[in-house]
Amino acid sequence: MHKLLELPVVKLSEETEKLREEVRKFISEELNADSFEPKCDSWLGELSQEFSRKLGERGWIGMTWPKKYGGHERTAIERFVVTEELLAAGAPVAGHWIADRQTGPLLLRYGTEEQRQFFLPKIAKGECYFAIGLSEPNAGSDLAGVLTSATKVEQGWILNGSKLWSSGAHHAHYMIVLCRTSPQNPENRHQGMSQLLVDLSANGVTIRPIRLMNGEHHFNEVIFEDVFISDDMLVGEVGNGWKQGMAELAYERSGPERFLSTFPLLVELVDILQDHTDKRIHIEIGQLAARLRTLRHMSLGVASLLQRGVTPDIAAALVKDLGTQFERDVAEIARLLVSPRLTAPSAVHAPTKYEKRLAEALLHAPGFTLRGGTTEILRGIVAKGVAAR
Amino acid sequence: MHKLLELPVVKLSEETEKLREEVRKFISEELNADSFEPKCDSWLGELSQEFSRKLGERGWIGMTWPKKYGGHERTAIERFVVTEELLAAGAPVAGHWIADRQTGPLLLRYGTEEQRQFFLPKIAKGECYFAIGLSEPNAGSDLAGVLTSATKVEQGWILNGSKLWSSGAHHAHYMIVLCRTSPQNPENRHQGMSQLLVDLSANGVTIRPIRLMNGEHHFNEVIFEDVFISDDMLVGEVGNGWKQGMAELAYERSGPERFLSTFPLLVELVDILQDHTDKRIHIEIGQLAARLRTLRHMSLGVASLLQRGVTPDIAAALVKDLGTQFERDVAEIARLLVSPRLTAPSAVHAPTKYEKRLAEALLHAPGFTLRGGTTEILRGIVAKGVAAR
Amino acid sequence: MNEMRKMIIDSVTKIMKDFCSKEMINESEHGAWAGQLWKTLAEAGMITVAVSEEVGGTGGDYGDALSILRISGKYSAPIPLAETYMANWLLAELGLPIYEQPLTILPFENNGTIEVRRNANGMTICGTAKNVPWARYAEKLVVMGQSEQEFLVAVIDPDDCIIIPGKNLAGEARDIVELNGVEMQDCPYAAVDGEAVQNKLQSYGALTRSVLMAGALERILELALAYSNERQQFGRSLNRFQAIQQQIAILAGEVAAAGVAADYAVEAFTDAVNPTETIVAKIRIGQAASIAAPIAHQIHGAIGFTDEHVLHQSTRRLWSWRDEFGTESEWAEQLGKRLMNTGAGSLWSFITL
Amino acid sequence: MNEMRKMIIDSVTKIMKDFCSKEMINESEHGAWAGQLWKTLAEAGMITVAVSEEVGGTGGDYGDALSILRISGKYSAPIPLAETYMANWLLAELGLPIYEQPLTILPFENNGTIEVRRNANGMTICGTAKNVPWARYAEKLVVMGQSEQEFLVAVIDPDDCIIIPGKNLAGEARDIVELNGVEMQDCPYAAVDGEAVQNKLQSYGALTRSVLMAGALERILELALAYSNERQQFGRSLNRFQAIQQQIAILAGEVAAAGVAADYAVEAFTDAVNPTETIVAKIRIGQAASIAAPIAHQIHGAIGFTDEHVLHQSTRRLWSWRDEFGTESEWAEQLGKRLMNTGAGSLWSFITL
Repeated sequence: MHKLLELPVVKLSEETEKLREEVRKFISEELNADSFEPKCDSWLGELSQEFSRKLGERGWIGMTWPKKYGGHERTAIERFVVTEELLAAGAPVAGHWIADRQTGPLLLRYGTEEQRQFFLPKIAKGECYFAIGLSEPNAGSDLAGVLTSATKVEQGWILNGSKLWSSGAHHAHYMIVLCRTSPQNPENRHQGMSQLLVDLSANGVTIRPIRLMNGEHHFNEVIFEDVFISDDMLVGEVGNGWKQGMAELAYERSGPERFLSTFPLLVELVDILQDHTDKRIHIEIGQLAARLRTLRHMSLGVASLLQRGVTPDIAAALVKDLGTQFERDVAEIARLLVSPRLTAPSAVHAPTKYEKRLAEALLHAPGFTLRGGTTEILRGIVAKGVAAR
Repeated sequence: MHKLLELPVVKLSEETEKLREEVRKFISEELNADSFEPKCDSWLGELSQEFSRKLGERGWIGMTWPKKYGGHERTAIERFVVTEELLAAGAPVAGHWIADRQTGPLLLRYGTEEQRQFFLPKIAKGECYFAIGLSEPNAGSDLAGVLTSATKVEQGWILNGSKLWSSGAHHAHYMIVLCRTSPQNPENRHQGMSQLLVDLSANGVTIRPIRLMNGEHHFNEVIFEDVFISDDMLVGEVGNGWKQGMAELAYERSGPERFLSTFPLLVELVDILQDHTDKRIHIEIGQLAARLRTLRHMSLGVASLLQRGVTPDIAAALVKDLGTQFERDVAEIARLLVSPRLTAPSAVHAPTKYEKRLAEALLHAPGFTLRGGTTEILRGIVAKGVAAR
Repeated sequence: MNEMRKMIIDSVTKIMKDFCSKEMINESEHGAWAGQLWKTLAEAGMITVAVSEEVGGTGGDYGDALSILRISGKYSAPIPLAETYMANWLLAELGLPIYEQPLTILPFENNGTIEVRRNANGMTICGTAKNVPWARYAEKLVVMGQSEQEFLVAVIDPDDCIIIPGKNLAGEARDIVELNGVEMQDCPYAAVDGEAVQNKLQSYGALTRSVLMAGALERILELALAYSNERQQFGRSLNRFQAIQQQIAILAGEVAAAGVAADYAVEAFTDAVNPTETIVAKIRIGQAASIAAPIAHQIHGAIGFTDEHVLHQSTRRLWSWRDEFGTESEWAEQLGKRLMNTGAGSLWSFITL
Repeated sequence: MNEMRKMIIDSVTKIMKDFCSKEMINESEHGAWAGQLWKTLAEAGMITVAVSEEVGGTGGDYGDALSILRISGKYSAPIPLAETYMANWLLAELGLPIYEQPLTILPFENNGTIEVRRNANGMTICGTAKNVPWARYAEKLVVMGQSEQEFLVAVIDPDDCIIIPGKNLAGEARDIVELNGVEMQDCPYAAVDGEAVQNKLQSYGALTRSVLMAGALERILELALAYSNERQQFGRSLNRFQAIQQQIAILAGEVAAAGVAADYAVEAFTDAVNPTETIVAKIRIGQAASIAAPIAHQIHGAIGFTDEHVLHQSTRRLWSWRDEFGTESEWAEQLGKRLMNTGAGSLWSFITL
């Protein structure tokens, strides 16, 4: 097998499976208490402060981080298991998601000791949320187009510009902003960027909703007008922002949120088809299940490599590509198997769960293959990677 | 609708439908007489001199050409109808195919009066076959890489080089060879090419088989070693070869041979499934039928525009892309509906017709999206075309 | 295309472009009624097309009406034009009065049962229908009900019903209509062959959705071409990247195929009732919508699914319309069954029919 | 992976690379027997792997054998390695003698019925089996037959049968074997639970084909990467065109997925009988083959489907193996039925099992 595509077979220990059972028990209790309704894409848009806090209490945020920062020194595989259980259940995890997934690792790698001590314990408690501060109107797939800039002043920086697509910024407490700290250099577009940690309640920060096509508010434009950032809020080194931002992006890929976003729909589909014995249904469900199981094994393999300190960029990009195609296919196959207009008896006025999950899946689907690196960009990375070896 | 994508609705006249009935009657007689077995991709590889001659007798070759050259001055639509009937029947038309489809039109457009008078009547009789002389080892998608060259001598040219993929060259009488008549100009790679009409039985011509993966012999390498070509065999103008070659390629696209190559398999599939009442079978067959019917309407629209003197390059490229995907999908859907290993009762030793058609379709499929312009090249043409408008 | 048709198309295109702004459609999705658009179309005689002048229609043929509908699909016009055409065609055929006001039809796609009951005072209509298009804005409801003896088509007043608002993925009104003993004495009505009318409505419905989708597909191609030309990435227009070009070509292919399928269905409908072309169109255009919408979004990037942009006004309609009046699978099943019944020997005749 | 496994893989890779030249495989497809390859593998102890040393095998585990098979799939080795492994595993389990010579099994995929008849002289075997892999080169045939009372597995001599040559799309021998009353007195045989053995063979078969395909998929990716790097068009390497890069990435994704699916199936097989992973593998790898083979051909252009090139030696095997022992649809139907029976609540448990 091509070296960059090799993924290990991961066997979960009994202890890990015990952890899974704990998570399942917790979820089942929450469901029984009606604390949430399972939703598609819940990690993007379903936020519950209470739910996040409960996860924090159970030690399921910041799981892999050092104990001295409020973490729990558990393995990446254990984190994987907790994450996949929450996503499969469509649980409201959007609040702490970014902070847990990428802010924590970024601060552990590049943050100052003070930053770590200040932020990580709060994040791990499920009480401190972060928003991503990478994309801009003219810097999406091409992050080198970042124009937000910070000017050095005494004891700090003055930040001006705006960030786009910042999901959850209207709930988040902080954002790590990729910005220019030196002017653009056309010869090397990646130079002169840095990352600053911005308090979203600071003076000069305006958060404007960018509503989705279905009217939902998850994304925002965050505008910075002469926001003062003190020196101790610089993350990593001045000028190293591009590299740090790329590292941050890599944390975004290949996690279970790249193939489970529409799993709650698949559950409702199987449920609604329960009494049918059509060959076509069996074939479609069997094929989806085989794909999903293999995707999960691949994603688990990536997690296991990360655990060993390997950064399998190419494999992660592949899993994201395959996974997001799968997420979309679930919705497209569902609608052809069970046309939503035919599901509900006319006596019931509210849409069925199936109809709701299908609508969520269809309306969120365009984002799957764009966020965290577009399919085209990822495929370019993969092709160049495997060709170069 | 985007101007370049507009295709007219074509209504066939009663006269044309009468012509169709004549062709059907002829085919049915031939089938009853066991003169051929319907095969997939018959226009590439199934040759019958007798069958070609019979078509010539009936006036079904060179149909649109002037009567003075042995043609029949019928419409492009009438030619379309005859062609689609022959292809749907999987009839052995490979002998005269290239001569009818592209040599005739090329000579009518660029040939000398002598060339027309000499070649066209023979072609129309189904007695004179041509091979394509465009591709070379280093000139496939990129025809500007042609290296075969002709040096001017007294009263003619000396041709050296080789042509690749020349289907049917081992049966053909002539080839129109695209060659360099001036040295390559790196500034303008399309300059300095011409087309020469070569008698394949001439001294210095060697024809070597290039066998397909299944051992079939349709393609050839044709090698020219100091072959003398007299001046009167120059087609068109010296130096105009690139443009002429491109025009020739355009005749290759969007005909019914771009979506009917696997139709004989579809017929066998429907036949073998006759007694099944599975929803999945109905859906798959219904979807294929809807695609095919629409493809045919599109292709008919292109023929109708050609008839009016419009050259719908973009639409033709689209039809070829959609059509060749369809041809392949027929094979892939068939194998999943009826696994070939399960078809024949064990008492029968010979493969069933279904098995034979499926094998033909699967083994020929890789060629569908390459020949006549690869899918990637065609899509590039389409995208640039519609963007430019 | 004749001169008359061209004039109609030009005129409707102008009206639609004028009225169907991003804002107007957004407002409509949030509950506003596009009354001005309706009024303008009515004044231009575009509502009762393909109903003869003798019975009060504008005249013209089905092809004219369906061409108008295609433009309305292209510009996401938030009005029950398809339903009103369908209703008026049916009413005219039954010899009932036709209307210039917005109409709708129920039950929609057999989604619900409507009963006609006879009592001492005459007849009343009872039942509930789901997903009734635009019911809350309709000035008349065309209802097909079933009594013990027969089927009736009646025109009733929405004021006599309870209408519970709902919507499809595109934010188009798809309401629940409850009829709790609506008295029929003042309603125009006629007895009908229930199955025939149901089949006709299903076929009308599939065709109108096909034509609407063909229009919306044209739009998303236009938008994708414009965006990929304007948008710069890595220093070049998006449309100069091969990866994008390959997708544009696939998109263009689907849009072209949908257009041809719609044209043939409309043509066949004009000449005679030939549901085969309608079935083929609904299948092929449904496939096209399912392939094309994701590509258009992928080309547009994140901006395309924000409410700032117009793209999703078309794609959400495609996602709704492809399901209404039968998905591509449902129609393919019907077509496939027919083909399997007639057998392998007739397959080619079907393709060339 | 343990050291032993690594050594085996290295050693077999070397042997396969040495022997499986383009020419050797072509000759094999035209009827030559790759006896030298077989002999070399046998001398290296690679034939009776996963059969314990006590009964004459080389030892090692199923994982070792399946790793060898994957390499043989990668290099298109034209020998009945899968069938011989399967046959020896079955024979060893039944306490029958095992063999270092090429073996095959019939009926293949229940394709034919074999009867055991009792007469005065003992038992005879009658029947015809289609598509028997490599029968003409097998030195023993392992036959499952059914008598009135029971099922038997017997080892018989090919000289006692009529073998009619046939082949699959890859030119691999798939023969018809006719047994016209083969006498069993000198044959090793055992009574078996017919259904259990059939299920086992079907599951062995699906797994061996999955592993062979995973190997072939690795090969076509290697070939595509090499070709797209060497081949120049319009003055650049093919792999510098975005349109090609996008396809290479899809190809790589399918190959990686197939590899993982095969690894898990092999792993599960080593530990215990867990056909679920085998089913998942056959489905997923079948899908991968169906997506990957056309891409590899598209990248190679016309040269890839001429007999000059090696690509089709792998793609034709993929097209054959994806159908043998159950297509992805057939297995998906079985898996889907099981999932639908256990219900929505158990779906996630299945995925994480």
